[in-house]
Amino acid sequence: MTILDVRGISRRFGGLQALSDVTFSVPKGQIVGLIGPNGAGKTTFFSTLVGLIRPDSGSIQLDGTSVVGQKPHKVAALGMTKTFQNVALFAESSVLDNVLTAGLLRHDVETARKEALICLDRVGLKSVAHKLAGNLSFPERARVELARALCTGPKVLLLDEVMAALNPVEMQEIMNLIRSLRDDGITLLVVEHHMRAIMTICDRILVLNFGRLLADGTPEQVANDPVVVEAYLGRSMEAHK
Amino acid sequence: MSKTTSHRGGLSRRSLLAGTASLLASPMIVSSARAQAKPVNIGVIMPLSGANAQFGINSRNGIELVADEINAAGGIKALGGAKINLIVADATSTPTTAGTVAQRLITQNEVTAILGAFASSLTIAISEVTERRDIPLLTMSFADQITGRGFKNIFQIVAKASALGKAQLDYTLAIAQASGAKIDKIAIMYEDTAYGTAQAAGLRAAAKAANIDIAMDDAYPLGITDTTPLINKLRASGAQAVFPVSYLNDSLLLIRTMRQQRITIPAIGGAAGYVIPDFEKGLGEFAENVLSIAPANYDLAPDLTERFRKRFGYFMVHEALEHAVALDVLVQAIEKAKSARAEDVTMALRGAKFTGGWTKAMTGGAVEFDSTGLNTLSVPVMAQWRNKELVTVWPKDVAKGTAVWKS
Amino acid sequence: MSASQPLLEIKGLNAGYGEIEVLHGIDLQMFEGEFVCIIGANTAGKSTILRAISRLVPHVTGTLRFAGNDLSSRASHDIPTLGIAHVPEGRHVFSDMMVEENLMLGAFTARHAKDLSSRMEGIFELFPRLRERRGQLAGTLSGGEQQMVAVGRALMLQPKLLLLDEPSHGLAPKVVEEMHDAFTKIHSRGTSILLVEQNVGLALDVATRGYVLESGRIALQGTSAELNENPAVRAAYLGI
Amino acid sequence: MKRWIAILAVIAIAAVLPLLLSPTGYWIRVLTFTLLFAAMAQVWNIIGGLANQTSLGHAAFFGIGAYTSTILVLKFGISPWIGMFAGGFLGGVAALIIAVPTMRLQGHYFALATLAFGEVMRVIANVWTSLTGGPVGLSVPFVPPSIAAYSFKQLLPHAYIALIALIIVTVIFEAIRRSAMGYRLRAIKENPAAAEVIGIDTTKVKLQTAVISGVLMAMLGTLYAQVAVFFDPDTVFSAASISIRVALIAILGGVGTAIGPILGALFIIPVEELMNDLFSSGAAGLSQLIFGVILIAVILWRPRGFITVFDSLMARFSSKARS
Amino acid sequence: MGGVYAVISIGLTLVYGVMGIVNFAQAEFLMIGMFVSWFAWAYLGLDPVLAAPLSFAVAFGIGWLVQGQLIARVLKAPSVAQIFLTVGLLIVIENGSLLLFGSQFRSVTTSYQIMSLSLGALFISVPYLIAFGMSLACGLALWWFMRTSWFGRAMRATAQNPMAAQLMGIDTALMYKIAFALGVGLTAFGGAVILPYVTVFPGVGGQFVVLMFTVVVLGGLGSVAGAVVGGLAVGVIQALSSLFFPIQLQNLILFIVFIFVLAVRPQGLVGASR
Repeated sequence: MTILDVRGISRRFGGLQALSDVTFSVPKGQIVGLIGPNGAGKTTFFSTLVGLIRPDSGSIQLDGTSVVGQKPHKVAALGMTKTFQNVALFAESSVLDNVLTAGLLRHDVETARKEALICLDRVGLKSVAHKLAGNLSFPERARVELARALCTGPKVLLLDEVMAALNPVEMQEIMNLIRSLRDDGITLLVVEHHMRAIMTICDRILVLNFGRLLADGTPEQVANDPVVVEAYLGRSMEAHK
Repeated sequence: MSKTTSHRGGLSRRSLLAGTASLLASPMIVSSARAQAKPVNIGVIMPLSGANAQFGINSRNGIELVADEINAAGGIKALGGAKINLIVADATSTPTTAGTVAQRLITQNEVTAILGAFASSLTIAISEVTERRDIPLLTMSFADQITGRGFKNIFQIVAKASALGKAQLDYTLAIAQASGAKIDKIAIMYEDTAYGTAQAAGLRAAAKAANIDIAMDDAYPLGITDTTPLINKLRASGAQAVFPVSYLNDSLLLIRTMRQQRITIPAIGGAAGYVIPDFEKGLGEFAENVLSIAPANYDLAPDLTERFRKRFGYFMVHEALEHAVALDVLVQAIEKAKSARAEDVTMALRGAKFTGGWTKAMTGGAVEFDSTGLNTLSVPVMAQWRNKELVTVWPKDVAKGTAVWKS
Repeated sequence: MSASQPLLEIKGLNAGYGEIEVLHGIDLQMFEGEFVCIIGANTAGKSTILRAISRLVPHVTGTLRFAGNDLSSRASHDIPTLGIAHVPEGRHVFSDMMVEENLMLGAFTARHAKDLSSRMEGIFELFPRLRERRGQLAGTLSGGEQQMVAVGRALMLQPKLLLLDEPSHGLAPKVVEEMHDAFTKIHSRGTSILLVEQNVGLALDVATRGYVLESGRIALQGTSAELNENPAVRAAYLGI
Repeated sequence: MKRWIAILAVIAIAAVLPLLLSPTGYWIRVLTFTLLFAAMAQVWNIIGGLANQTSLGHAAFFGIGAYTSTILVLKFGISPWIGMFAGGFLGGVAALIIAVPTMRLQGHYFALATLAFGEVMRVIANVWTSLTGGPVGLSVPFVPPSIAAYSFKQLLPHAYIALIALIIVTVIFEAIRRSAMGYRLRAIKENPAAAEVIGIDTTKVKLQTAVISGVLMAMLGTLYAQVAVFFDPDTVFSAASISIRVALIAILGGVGTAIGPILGALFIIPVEELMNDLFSSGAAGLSQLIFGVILIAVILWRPRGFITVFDSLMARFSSKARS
Repeated sequence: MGGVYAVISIGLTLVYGVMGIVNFAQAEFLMIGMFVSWFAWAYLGLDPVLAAPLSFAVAFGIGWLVQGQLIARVLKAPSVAQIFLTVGLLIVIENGSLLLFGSQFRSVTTSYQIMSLSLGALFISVPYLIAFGMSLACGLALWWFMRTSWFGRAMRATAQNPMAAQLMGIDTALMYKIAFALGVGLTAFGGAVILPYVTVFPGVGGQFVVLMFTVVVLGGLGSVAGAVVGGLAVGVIQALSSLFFPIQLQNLILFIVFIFVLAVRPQGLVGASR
């Protein structure tokens, strides 16, 4: 069953074609990796999906409902949200309040608080629930970001570099978490730089370059696609191979 | 430095000097003890900061002059030579503050009466407090509302704004007629403040009564920086005389812009900006022969008003003069009541006719309040700038010079 | 300066923003004429090292010396006078100013020098595209051109040490290659370069020596060839 | 628990205090205005503190409230109590009208746009003479004292009404702060994009706060009109003595906290009075000058408000207690 | 009038543009400029317009001190603290000058006060013309300074990107001082040139403050070109509104246009990058 269906999404910023004619669809319960060099348009693409950026053309269907032109809060209510690459926490609120606020989308304050604690427990941050979000380390903040997105009760969750700056142990934990979310029926799109991680957890990988979808396939297919290697890893990698 | 024994907070150099003086004069203490009756506190609430500060300070100067003179002449005789103790306070430009200050003066300083507060809005706010506390309030604010609300403790020393506006027109017609000119078309321009609108209403009503065509009737925002549109409209209106009602800055701007545009019809100002020394200072020769209505003018009693000029260095502007009269009348009332209790003073103020002293500087030569508290004897005067002085030119019975009418 | 004395010497550097410490006990040194890179994951603290050198980080402890000068006592606007030019991450060109003006500002501390026009000429030789665009507002340029402006602006100082922070970020591969060719040229003319780069392959390609930063600590160091062959580096950063 | 005892104690003291002052006197007037300004600053705090939108145009709603109830008394003899709600309604409408175009403005732009809106209202009140009496202003008629007519001979009832108003708006503020709306507002304040993405309708929440703040401010305008008895457009629509002053009170006290505006009002209003009392007769401008100097000093000392003094005292206290 | 509005407002926009601070006390420097010029006229017999550089210098000095001693301390504080610091400054300057100079309205008499040039039916006031010319000259001088001098460049760089400016070796703290001093100096200069037709008193700033903000925000906060456009726009709006509406409503119409422009173009007519 297709949960997310994207057709012909394009977006220009001034002279820059940030996204051009991106088309793909995701069945429910997949973990899809989105990779591409810096500036390839990954973050722009996520922002477009959740309604922060309005595409110039194209359609986005979430579980059968069109979300193009909807405000982000509407998209979130329909079940799709994202984390922020540059960690956009409410720095002067506690960790718990950060997550709780997201829970308010579907619950009252008290239930949201319980939900938030569950979400924090899942990302392993229950112990710092009462710290100010701004006082956490970068890796911790990324996990709060994840818990917050989770607490909106999404059908589709877009994770933008949640593993940046994690050590291998932490990374393994997050990977396990992502898998367990999938087992709960959440569909995940993951932008990540860490190749090994993405190759391990993803069922499928999309490669974006200059706003264009370059490849779409299993991790093995993508890793062996010469076009991808050239674009993403660059000439020098070729030389060292 | 004033010589008043006014309340200034803290120990002043003056009171130290006074203390030293009394020590030196110790043998005399016994004989003068009886004369040292409890001073009478009189509240003076004026806008001492903000846009109206200058007028507030002028008013205070006038009041201090009279207070010092009375104190020097032995104080209030009916109270055993009690000295007048002025409690001066800043109303700022906010009516609510003025009201609070009045409350303070009444409860903290137990004032017998309050003088103030130049601007009508401030005076009205104070009157709401004085009325509830039964304290007499003497004012030269001339908004019609002041005595129009049936208050029992308010005394308006000058004619009302509507009367001033009416006189502004009527006197002008008379002056023009006296020099053989006829006016049937006029222009009114006024700042959209309480003062401007009230006086313009008076002008309008008078013009209607006299069957004069109002070719232009425009309000403009206070603090206007470009009067060209107004003057363009004036030119187009074909009016034979213009009646601007404004404070100094706008007055200067209007007259200058008129002259720049070679408009030579007479301008008859509505007091405020037209009857202060700065008007002449700003315009120089171009102030000559400009007419203005005024509630009172210093040349009606030069012997008195020259004392002001001597002490403060400029002629006694009308608000200073009227406040001086107000204090004089108040003291006369205290003398008459032989009491400094507010109720007694109010009783004494109402209905009686006050003559002598500063009252002769007013047009009626005396002051008499009707049941609403309005001084029925006061009529406005028309003054004209002549060689850096304001000369009263109308009404004829008090005029000190003949009006020059050029058009 | 003797050859044995390092041009840049960092010892026990701790640095952070507010309550968060980003760098923990960094030791790093480089000699005149070297081309050194710092690699590592996003947010590992690479940029913070450069920002600490330029005195842009509020809380810094440890030793920071450049050509015999103690940097910790300097104000940030003093740093260029010592001959350090910093190309910040995200380029930070003066977008409402012309390309030429941007370049001139690079020489602000050397504004009394007589050879400014020949310096600019040199930059136009390195990046011919900038010559065409000299009168254009920097904000209207493409990303690659803006990066050229940022690098050119730094070169106007004729620095002894050039700090480059993520110069390939968000650029097309072709432009990245051009850029790296330019770095090689700049280095060959005698300027020492300290490069921070997320694109590990490219970084090791141009630099002679490198440091690997992980969570605010130096995890590894060595020549580019050594690092390139290191299985841990290959696994972690090259995805192989 | 302890907290509640402390709060009740403060309310009890506040409730007794007016009784100790002369019911017709000066200090009770100062107290009344202090309480009223604390309430106004608290209402401002809903939008300025919780939504982080520094409005400099709250005089607009305030004046609407003052004028509405007074005009209703004057023209139709309707009790100010009813007028208060009518004013509140109009205040809410005005808040909505100004919120729609200004909502997406940030920081300084928002502040200046609201400042202009306050001025627009002032000019309208000045010009629309037939309704508002124009620049001359309006006097609240002196009717026989009764609670129903909201008319009292003494200031004491006014002081209590102001106190009750302050308690009510503080409770409203605190309720909003702790409710789902409070969380949403904090989220919007700290990161509007992230707030949207986690499902917060930022537009709706901002509009709601603006309207609540506008309604309450207008209702306080009625209270003010009843105490001050006389006002003109320059007074109730004043940028300096209403809009900027209530913001200043909240900010000096500690913006976004429930006690901030109260601390601010307890400081500013009495200090202004004291300065006026001590210095205003001596030399024109001196009292205001000293007030300005104190203001600057306080801002340099505590840019985040008096509340931080409390916070640091508490911190020192608790750290001592621990050690 | 537009040109004069522009010059008194350029200072405000300069201060905002470089430092991001909205200076509510800006109009007080207009008053200071007017007073300096008035004293120069009264005691030195200098024409107020010729005294304008003196006004500039005095305000520059005061601005330098104010920035260095007061505003520099709140640059990192919340913006509301910055706003209210300048509000405090406004109160201090206004009442300080009330103490020092008294409350009288002062005006100057110039030989050209009633001169005008006539172009057919149109009269152009010479004092306005002089003020406009001086404003223009001053605006051009500023433009030239900002374009061609090292300091001007450094200041623009600081405004656009303080971090990068530091990396260029620009002492941004010094630039802030210069910008603030220059900004208030320009406003004071504007005050001097309007003295021939505006009377000065301690509260005169209040008459201009809202107008200045309207000009600056209409043009785009922080944009010098915006201040010029905004100034001219305000002049035009005032002139047009007086043709179609009662003169009394000119400010009302101005503010409504202002709110409307902000709603449509939040960055002002000339969108600044900030």
